[in-house]
Amino acid sequence: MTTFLGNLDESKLKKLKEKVSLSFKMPIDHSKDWEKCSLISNFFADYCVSSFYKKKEIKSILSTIINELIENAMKHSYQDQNEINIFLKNCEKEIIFITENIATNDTANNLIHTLNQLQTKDIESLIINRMKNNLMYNQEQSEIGLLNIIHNFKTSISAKITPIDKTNLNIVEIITRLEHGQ
Amino acid sequence: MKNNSLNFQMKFLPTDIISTWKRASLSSIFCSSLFSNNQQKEVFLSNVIATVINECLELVVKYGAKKTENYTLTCNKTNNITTITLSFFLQFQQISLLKSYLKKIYLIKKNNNFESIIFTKTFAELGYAIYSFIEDYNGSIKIDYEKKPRNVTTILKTQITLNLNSKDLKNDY
Amino acid sequence: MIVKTEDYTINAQQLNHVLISGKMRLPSPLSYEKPFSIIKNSLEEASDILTIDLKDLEYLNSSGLTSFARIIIEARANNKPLKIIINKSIPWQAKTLLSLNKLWDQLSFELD
Amino acid sequence: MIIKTDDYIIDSSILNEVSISGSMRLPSPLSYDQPFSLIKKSLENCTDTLTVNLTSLEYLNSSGITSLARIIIQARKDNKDMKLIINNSIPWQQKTLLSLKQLWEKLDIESI
Repeated sequence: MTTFLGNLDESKLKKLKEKVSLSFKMPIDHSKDWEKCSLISNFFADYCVSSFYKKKEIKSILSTIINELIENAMKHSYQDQNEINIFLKNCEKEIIFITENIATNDTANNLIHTLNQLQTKDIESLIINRMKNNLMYNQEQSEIGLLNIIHNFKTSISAKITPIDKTNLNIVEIITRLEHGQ
Repeated sequence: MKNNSLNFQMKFLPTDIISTWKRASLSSIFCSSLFSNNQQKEVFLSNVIATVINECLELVVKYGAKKTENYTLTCNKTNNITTITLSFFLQFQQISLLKSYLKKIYLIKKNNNFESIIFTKTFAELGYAIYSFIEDYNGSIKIDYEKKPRNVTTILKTQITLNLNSKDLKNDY
Repeated sequence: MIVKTEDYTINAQQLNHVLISGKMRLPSPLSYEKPFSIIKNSLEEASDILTIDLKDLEYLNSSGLTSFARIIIEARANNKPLKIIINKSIPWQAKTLLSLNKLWDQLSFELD
Repeated sequence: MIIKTDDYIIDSSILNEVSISGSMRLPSPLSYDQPFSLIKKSLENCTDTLTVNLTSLEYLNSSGITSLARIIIQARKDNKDMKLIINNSIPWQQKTLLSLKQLWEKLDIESI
């Protein structure tokens, strides 16, 4: 069954993806193509800000957000199906990013857990706790990427998780919306 | 050789590029940087790619018929062959014009006389781009379109496929 | 005279010398007319071979190349000698610019 | 010591001072161990407050922030004074780095 988290429904999501301002799709190998993350996020940011007035600041914010989203998608991609699809929709008052990747059930459940935590807890203390735990248990991943962008840039995040028949894999879509003043 | 392959697809709205012309150049440089990132030695290829993709984007923005539909640009590189596919909408009369123009340029290439294309009216700047692509980089160009047109103004989904062989891309100066 | 934008610079302050640097990718051959009028002026005023230095020009689109070719044809018509300095480590320059000598065999090149 | 790559520079050649500049987006906190060992060394060797200057650090991803947080926790444990200089025109620095104070209230942050 498809899981929806956050406040964006199916029809809205479909409409968003039909006509995107920009989208980019590529198989990305975690170990080999890491630098491409930064390259792609800077490009999306540049593309987006060329129509803005306060370019420098917005570029920095957008690049930071997209980079975390792509890193997140890349780290949580199932190794044999590592294509990542990134969508950008430039609306009048908000910028919407959607990242799409294939993930295992475990990974998808982790995401659901994180997003559910957001509803109830103070995000800042969640981040600080994760930082502390990270050192204590010497975790390999930082696990604060999504939390950080929600907390720092007043973005809202929703997600759609669609199981792929007869596998333990899912299509994970993360929808990030950022309001802007211009 | 998996290490040497690269494929990606980009979707965009031509209107977004019209409103901010720089986006064509920006996108081409981004695409080319994906190439150079893959292999240090491929600086030459990446510069050619930036040049070619920029021309593709400029073309669709200037002549593309449905500005509010998503256009796509696909790049596929396996070993030496790089294929760039551009999918967009064009009026049938422009497709025919482009096709006959292409034939003319192949002829000009044979006769080694390209002065005439510098001053043509339609697709003026494109002449040089195509000439350079087939002459300087030994590339090949194919134009396909779907379904039969009813009349000259029918808008058709069009595909331009560009092929480059990096063996032909040696910088010999 | 000197034209300077965020993307490119055209500098013709020196007699018999024009320098174009940066990236030039304007929308059409027409849109090159204004910035390239500086080259045309220099060509008219040249007292000797006019040198056009392109070695710091990273990109020029086909609209620009077309406009540039038109200037070369004009120089040929007026019999004004031209020399183009190109950067052999920039692939499109080495490939495409060198083929401009098909327009005029007296066009000279310097490879930097 | 100085580490210099295409993307970033970490310079700890001055006593009690480290500066990080450029763009750092390494794959995991683990991959920051090596470059950030310079900060750790400087922390061990410092004779006064260690100043970490981030004003020219354009980007740092969440893995990098996590690694920086680890160092701050380390400094707290060893009771070594630390000061971050951050750039108030780089949004993520303002947002993210200021909240690192929650890890250690004695962490000094100067925003310029």
